[in-house]
Amino acid sequence: MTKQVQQLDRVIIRFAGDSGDGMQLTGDRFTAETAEFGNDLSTLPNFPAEIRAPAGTLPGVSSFQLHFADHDILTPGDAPNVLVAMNPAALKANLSDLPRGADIIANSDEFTKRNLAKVGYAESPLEDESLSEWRVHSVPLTSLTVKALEEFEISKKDAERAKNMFALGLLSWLYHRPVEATIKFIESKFAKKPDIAKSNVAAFNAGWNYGETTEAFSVSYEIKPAKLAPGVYRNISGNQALAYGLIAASVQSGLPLFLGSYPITPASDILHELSKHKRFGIRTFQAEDEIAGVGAALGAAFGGALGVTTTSGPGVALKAETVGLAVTTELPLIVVDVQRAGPSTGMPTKTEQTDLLMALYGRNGESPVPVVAPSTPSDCFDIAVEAARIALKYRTPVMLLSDGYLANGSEPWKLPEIEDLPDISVEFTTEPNGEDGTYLPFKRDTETLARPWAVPGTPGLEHRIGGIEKADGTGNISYDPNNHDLMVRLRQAKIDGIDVPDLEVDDPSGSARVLVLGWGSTYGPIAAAIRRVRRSGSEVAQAHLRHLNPFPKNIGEVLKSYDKVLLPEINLGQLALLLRARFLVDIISYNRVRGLPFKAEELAGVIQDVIDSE
Amino acid sequence: MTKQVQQLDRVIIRFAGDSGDGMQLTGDRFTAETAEFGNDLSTLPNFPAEIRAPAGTLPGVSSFQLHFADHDILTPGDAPNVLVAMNPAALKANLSDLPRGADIIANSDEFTKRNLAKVGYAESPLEDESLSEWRVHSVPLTSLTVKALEEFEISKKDAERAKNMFALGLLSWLYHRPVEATIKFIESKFAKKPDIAKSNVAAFNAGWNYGETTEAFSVSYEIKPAKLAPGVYRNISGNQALAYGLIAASVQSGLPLFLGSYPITPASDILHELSKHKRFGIRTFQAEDEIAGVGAALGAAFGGALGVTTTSGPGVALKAETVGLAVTTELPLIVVDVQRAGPSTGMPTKTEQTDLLMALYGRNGESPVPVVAPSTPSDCFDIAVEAARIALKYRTPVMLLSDGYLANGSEPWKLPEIEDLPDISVEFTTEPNGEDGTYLPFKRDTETLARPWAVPGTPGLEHRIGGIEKADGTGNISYDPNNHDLMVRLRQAKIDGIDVPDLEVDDPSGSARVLVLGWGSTYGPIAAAIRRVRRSGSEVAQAHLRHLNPFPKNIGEVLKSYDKVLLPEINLGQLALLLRARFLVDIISYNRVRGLPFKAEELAGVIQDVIDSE
Amino acid sequence: MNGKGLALIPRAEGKQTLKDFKSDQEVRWCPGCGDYAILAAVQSFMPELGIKRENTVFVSGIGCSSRFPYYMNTYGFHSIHGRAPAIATGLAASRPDLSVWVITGDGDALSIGGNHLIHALRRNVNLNILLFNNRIYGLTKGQYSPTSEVGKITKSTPMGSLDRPFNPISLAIGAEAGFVARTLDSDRKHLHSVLREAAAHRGTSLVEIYQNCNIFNDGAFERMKDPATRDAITVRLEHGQPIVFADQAVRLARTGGVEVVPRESVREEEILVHDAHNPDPSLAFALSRLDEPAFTHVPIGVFRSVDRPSYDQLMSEQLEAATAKKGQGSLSDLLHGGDTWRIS
Amino acid sequence: MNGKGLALIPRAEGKQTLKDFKSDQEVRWCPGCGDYAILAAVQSFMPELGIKRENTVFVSGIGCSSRFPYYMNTYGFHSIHGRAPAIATGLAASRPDLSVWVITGDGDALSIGGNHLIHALRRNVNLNILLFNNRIYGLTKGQYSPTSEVGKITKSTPMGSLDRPFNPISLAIGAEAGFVARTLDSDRKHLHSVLREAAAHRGTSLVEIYQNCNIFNDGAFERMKDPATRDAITVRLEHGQPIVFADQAVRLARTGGVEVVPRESVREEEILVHDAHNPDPSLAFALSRLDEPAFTHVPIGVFRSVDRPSYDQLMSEQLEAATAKKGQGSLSDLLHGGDTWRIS
Ligand SMILES: Cc1ncc(C[n+]2csc(CCOP(=O)(O)OP(=O)(O)O)c2C)c(N)n1
Ligand SMILES: Cc1ncc(C[n+]2csc(CCOP(=O)(O)OP(=O)(O)O)c2C)c(N)n1
Ligand code: SF4
Ligand code: SF4
Ligand SMILES: [Mg+2]
Ligand SMILES: [Mg+2]
Repeated sequence: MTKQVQQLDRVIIRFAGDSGDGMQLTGDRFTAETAEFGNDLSTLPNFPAEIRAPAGTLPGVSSFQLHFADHDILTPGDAPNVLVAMNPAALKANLSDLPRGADIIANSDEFTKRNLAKVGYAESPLEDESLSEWRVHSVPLTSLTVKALEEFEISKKDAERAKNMFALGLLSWLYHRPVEATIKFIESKFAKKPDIAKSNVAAFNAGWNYGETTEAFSVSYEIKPAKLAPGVYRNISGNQALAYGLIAASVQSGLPLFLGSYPITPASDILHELSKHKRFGIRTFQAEDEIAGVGAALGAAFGGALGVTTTSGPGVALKAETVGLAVTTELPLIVVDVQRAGPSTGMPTKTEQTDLLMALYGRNGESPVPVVAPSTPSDCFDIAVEAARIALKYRTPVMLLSDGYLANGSEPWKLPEIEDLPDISVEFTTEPNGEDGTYLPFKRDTETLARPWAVPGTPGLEHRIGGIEKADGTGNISYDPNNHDLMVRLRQAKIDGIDVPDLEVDDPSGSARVLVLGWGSTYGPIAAAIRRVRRSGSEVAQAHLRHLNPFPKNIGEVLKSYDKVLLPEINLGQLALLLRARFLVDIISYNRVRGLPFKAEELAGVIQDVIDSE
Repeated sequence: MTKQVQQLDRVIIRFAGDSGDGMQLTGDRFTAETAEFGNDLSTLPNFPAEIRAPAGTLPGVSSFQLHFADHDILTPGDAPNVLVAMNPAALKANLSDLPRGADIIANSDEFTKRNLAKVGYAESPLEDESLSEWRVHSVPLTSLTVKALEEFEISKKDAERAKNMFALGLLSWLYHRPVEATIKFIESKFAKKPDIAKSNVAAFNAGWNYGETTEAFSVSYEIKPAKLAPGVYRNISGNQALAYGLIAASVQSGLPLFLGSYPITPASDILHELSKHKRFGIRTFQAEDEIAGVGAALGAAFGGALGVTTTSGPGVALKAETVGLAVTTELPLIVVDVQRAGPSTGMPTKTEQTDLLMALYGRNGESPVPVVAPSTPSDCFDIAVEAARIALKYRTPVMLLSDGYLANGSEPWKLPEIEDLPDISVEFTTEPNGEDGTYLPFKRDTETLARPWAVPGTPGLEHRIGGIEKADGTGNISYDPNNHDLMVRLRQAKIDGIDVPDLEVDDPSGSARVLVLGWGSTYGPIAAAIRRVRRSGSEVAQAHLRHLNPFPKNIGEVLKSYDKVLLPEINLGQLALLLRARFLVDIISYNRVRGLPFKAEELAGVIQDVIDSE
Repeated sequence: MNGKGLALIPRAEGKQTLKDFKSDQEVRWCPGCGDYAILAAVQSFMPELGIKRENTVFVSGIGCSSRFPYYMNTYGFHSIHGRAPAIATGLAASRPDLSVWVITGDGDALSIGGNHLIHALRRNVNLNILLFNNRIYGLTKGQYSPTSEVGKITKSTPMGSLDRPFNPISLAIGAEAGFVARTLDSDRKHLHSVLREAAAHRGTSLVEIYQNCNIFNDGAFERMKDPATRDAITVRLEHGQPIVFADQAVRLARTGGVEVVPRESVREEEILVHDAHNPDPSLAFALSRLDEPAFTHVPIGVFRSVDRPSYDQLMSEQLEAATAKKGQGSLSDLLHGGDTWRIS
Repeated sequence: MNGKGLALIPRAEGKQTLKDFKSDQEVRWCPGCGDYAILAAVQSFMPELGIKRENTVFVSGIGCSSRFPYYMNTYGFHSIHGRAPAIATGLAASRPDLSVWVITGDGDALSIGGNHLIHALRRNVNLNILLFNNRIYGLTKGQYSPTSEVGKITKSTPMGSLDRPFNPISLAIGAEAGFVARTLDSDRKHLHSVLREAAAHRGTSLVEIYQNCNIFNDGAFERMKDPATRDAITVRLEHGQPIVFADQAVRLARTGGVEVVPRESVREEEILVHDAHNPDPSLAFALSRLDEPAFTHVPIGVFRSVDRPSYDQLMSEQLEAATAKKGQGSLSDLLHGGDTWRIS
């Protein structure tokens, strides 16, 4: 039977199943195949808060969404074209996101009375009329897998567990994905258990063959590779890119990296990743708590290391006092906050942009710090290098605000040329800078206002620093009122004077009247929304902030050159507050705090409304 | 010899000496005499950071300034009319604050070579011409005291230590203070050491007689009692008033007070004071750290107590995570921040207003809290009751921002009538509020949006709360995106909707074009400056914010009804940022971060400049 | 039963059953997690105390184990990471009529919360702390914890962990704990017996519960569960009883600690008789070192149970004494208490 | 001298003197404060180590004692309350060529900083922690501390404190410390001897120094200084020596701990010979309980000094092993290391 092949320009697939069903792995593999094939892509994993919630329940559903296309894309997509539902819970939990007419591939074996009851289905939706508006493909994935593996000497349980590979095979067929790498991957993953390896490969192939031979699927789809800029690409998640960026910063600065960290979702993976790279001289220290994590990083910085601490919101709160110490001792330090939904414990596995004001103001006293934020998963690499540049050049802690969406989402990343990476090397002070051969630890560079950095082990420059106010120059304890006022202003001026690139505005015609401004992980959804709006004939400008403190110098001008500025944020208007205060501009905020990224369609509507209301 | 008596309307005295010289006690006693006499007064103690810095050095100088008058006054005064200098260090450290022509009473016995050398005087300033612009009274205070006490069976050291009482006696004579209470005070203070008691009384009397009999002082001064509002008065410091306010809140709410605290300057005295009042059922708990302090207070609040924690800036930073938990569990809690100079350890004994933005934003996630701030030492009483009212009525943590200046400064306080204190009593929920007799811990009051408060021990209302996002109503854990957005907005709306009295504007003519706005402890200096400006013929309006979040409802209107709004703050413009963002008004900031209160004269100049530049 | 620990807590009127202590929330640990067994054990144990359910509060931090309060039909507070002992301290110190239970994990109690734990122990507020020790961070998906063995390979320590673990029993005894015990998730009877003594103890009691995390640290306590090894390594401590197990006995060692010797090789009088009430904690400490190297000999049971006044009790007494001496506080008297003057 | 603790630290070239270690800052403790004696002792001790002054760092928290680093002419970091062990850990773990000293007080180390302290001890980074124990909060003007005796009347406890103090030695041993010692501000010779051993020990060493605060807790250690009582209560521990003092001796007690008995009443072999190197900490723990009730018998000297690899050392070894196995990291290889594809 020759099957029909249809050309598509983009597809959004969501794999959904029980936490134990291996959906993240399945998604990862499909992503790898897709990356290899050359589509542009963007992913959105979504795991339950529990490690393994009870099987078959709604809270136990784990999903992975992948958007891929023959052109460059910006988000993991608003609404899936295809839902793979491994059980009734997966169907129920995801159905509301599924536009009418989308495909549903359901594992009919799992639609048992018991499983249906667990999620409150009286009858199987595969059998009544309730799914009539979707294209349902009922496939007995489990039994087909078990049957395909009859010949192997493995337990029934192991055979059943391979059903995700069957599904992956089927989907790989459906979308013409290259399969060799997946087969290799399975073989190496289970290298120590050859039976399991073989049976998983067999299940994968069986899935592929099932698509090819049965009549259940009459059409398969081709999505051409995307015409991306030439270069070498790899797929990368935000957390991994951030870890790589920190390693790059260590290499480019010539300073050993010291990470002091305490595990916390969704930041832990940066610790995990960095702990693998000891060959780079990287020391990772799992501390007893967040305070010790940042304290150790600061201690290492005092000793001349590139000190880094990684955490999420509640951890940032705990680190505040120590960050204040870094501010006043003017030591370089990178504080990474992978934001998650708050307040308090909040929803640890969900994303949010609600820590901006805490990053800026969450310390006692006038305690200014620079703040940067990446806009896409791969930008996490660049922003880490930028954070290090600022920290080292200006001797200051820097707050880096990533978030759960960037951290776990992935996209193809065009690898930078090493020689294009900035040189951020540091010269330690080794000679006295005061009169009579004295060392003045707070005698500043006249241009950057940075203080010198003499590390222990340097003869003749022995000195003491601390959290009490210091006399300008000497750094001795000082309670002099005028000195304090001076130091408060110098610390502020140093941060205000950081060299930050100008804000770039994307305004193709130059005649848009509405500017959409964003920061952090909203870049993708905003840009996708802008495309839609432009496609529908309206003019609109876009600008995205990566430097939240200080702002780019031209930002005031930019804001004032548009009639309206729309600022979507996944918070209640934190950046808006800062811009309003600074520039007295009546920013229009759009805020949704749902723990999820914006949808492009939603934003397109909002943008259009703002344009139309002119 | 009959001496001349001169009438004055106000005097500013500064007692200054070594930390060991008992200047705080001397100042306190003079204040008590002055209060008893019926002058209005205001005080400013100023201690060194060290417990006892080496004797005779500049860092070891301790001082106490007192301003008293025959009319109501607002500040401890800018510049002393009289400096009592117990040693060369005290003279040197304070001379620059002393206007030409002021009196200096110096203890000439201490102007020895050695002591002079310690502070870098080549020659005794009492003997060269360097003090010619002041009226210097060289008095051998130490030897006069020792001589006066010859008959007593005490050591020479003890005799010498009584010199502060001699000085107090002299000053009491000079300003016609009533002395009986001081004599009683000495007797009771040294009740267990009758010899010391008697000799101190003798020293005090000797000082008085010295003034009366010697020719060194030819004039004494009378300052009539002030015509204050009728009532019973006492002198009170901010920390004491705050402690009393918390006790009053406990009495008026009917809830036992539980204080969880960790010592820190300048907040510790609140802990000390409250720990004395166990008869009120007050439990004071000195915790292992700030986090445990606020945690215990929150635990007690869960149990139905009025939970309070007291600290200063670095402690607030540490408490952030727990305050976030209080925000999301919506439990009442009072967090007192007696602000001090930051960042980091900063200058612990100095004052500042730099924690406002931390109070508002120093937590992860959208985590709104109400913020109140007292304007004078005695207002600390009222603001504590107000903080409790808000906390209990709205079930929310409240940040109360006092500062070092209010905490240690004192003023006469007209005691409130108990029956005029607000009734802030609370009704715990004791009956189910849901269907089928269930209890919904997050079913809100429709007016205040407060949730019900059912405490352990209440049968049938067993329920669980926590830091993870809660479903509206039931309070069960919820990861539902729309619920999260709703809860974020409900928590915000609850705080935004707190009933706050309108901002009162003092604009006698109604035609001022400039408004001077302030918050917190700047009230006195601003009001004093306003008086000066008005006296010199200009019109200017004044308004002072006690509620920083939410703002009074009429504030936008008020701001917009003046051409210019001047906002002096002891920070780099924190309230200004909030107002600019909220009302897009171009507030004029005046900021000095010197660890000291503003001077009225300084502010008067600034205000005049703003008026003149119109 | 009703030891001093429950003396101030109102008694339930009717008889309570396990069902009374089950909340309506679906339990959401991984299938097979040791937490299930502990939950079931606690739920079945609570009725025995005979106190009012509404006067019972479970306070926890963050971690898999810290989900526990949601499943108990009592008052509950699922707080923040490491802070449960502090929060429970405020609650118990201000409400001596409550039975307050702290549920915590090895990370929660010993890593971020270590300070609150040791201070709670020395302070001796009336709390029962149940420390679920699975020797791993469960909720954050498997990093090593302060009780993980040296060389532990986890996501954060791919080449093995470097730091020596705490022995929670030794740490607690070093922190002046009055009551310290250890038990096992899978041994309900033993768990009950330890909970019983903990509840009866007035002051802070620490119960370490070995708990299997079958996802990230499966089999950590297998040697204590496997019938093949179990009896040879499990040392059951019972007050007043000689410490013997399998064919072994425990006696004082010359070098100050205790040692395990073949039972037959010692005289009866040489065998150590367990004295949990010994005011000197030295022997309890020595016993806590028996499982060095880990899992050669693991004592379970009550190591130490020594009476001393609880903090909440002393605090209440001070309030009473102050009131007895000068009467209840009067706000008016307080305000008028200093030097006052009248202006008319 | 140069024990393992200093093995990686560069040696000074010339001879150093006390003066080299004095900074130009005016010392600002209260006249008579015990901190002066300790400062003088440390300044006079440092030259003996023979290491480069610039490779010496003093890190402190906040408290009177924590002002210490300002007065040492070495590198110094006066950090924030309680966090010095954490900060020093990062420094020492990343710079094995430094001699890192932590200066802390009883409040700093045992109250707010308790968790960092116990973790530093079990972790065993190469640090020397000097805990100035004056049994009071000095800098904040005299509240009780976690080492104040029960019933202490202070500003925050006008009716007396309620909570049992920590015994820092017991706590440290319970926290798996490898080196634990105690000494006294006024006994310079003894102080030197203990510092010497602490510096020579590679890993975390904790030295408790009894320090008189003559302003807020004067005479706290008077019984150990007053010639009338001193010798009868001070138990000097010396490795390999029988533990005897005045006319008393220490022996193992039947109940597991140790006891003081008249020397004449015991046989020579019964007298305990101090073994600081005993891998089992039980006896060191028992010795730490000798001063119960407080100041009946106070052991000073090194309670425990046991070698085990230091954390920084193990960390360096992992870095070396990783590099030895696969070569130094290459950034380009790293970035190209995953599944990559080329678009041209
Ligand atoms: C302030 C803060 N830091 C870190 C975390 C992340 N976190 C949650 S639970 C946990 C450790 C859990 O381990 P354990 O206490 O042993 O509990 P288990 O899950 O093993 O029962 C961590 C690190 C957090 N929630 N809050
Ligand atoms: C975060 C924080 N909390 C509280 C304080 C106030 N504080 C400074 S030192 C100190 C205790 C000092 O006691 P100790 O450590 O025993 O040192 P000592 O002054 O007795 O030498 C306290 C509570 C602070 N500086 N920072
Ligand atoms: S991760 Fe481990 S501890 Fe957590 S629920 Fe699963 S099995 Fe239990
Ligand atoms: S207060 Fe006590 S510890 Fe502090 S410097 Fe003075 S005497 Fe020393
Ligand atoms: Mg655990
Ligand atoms: Mg102390």
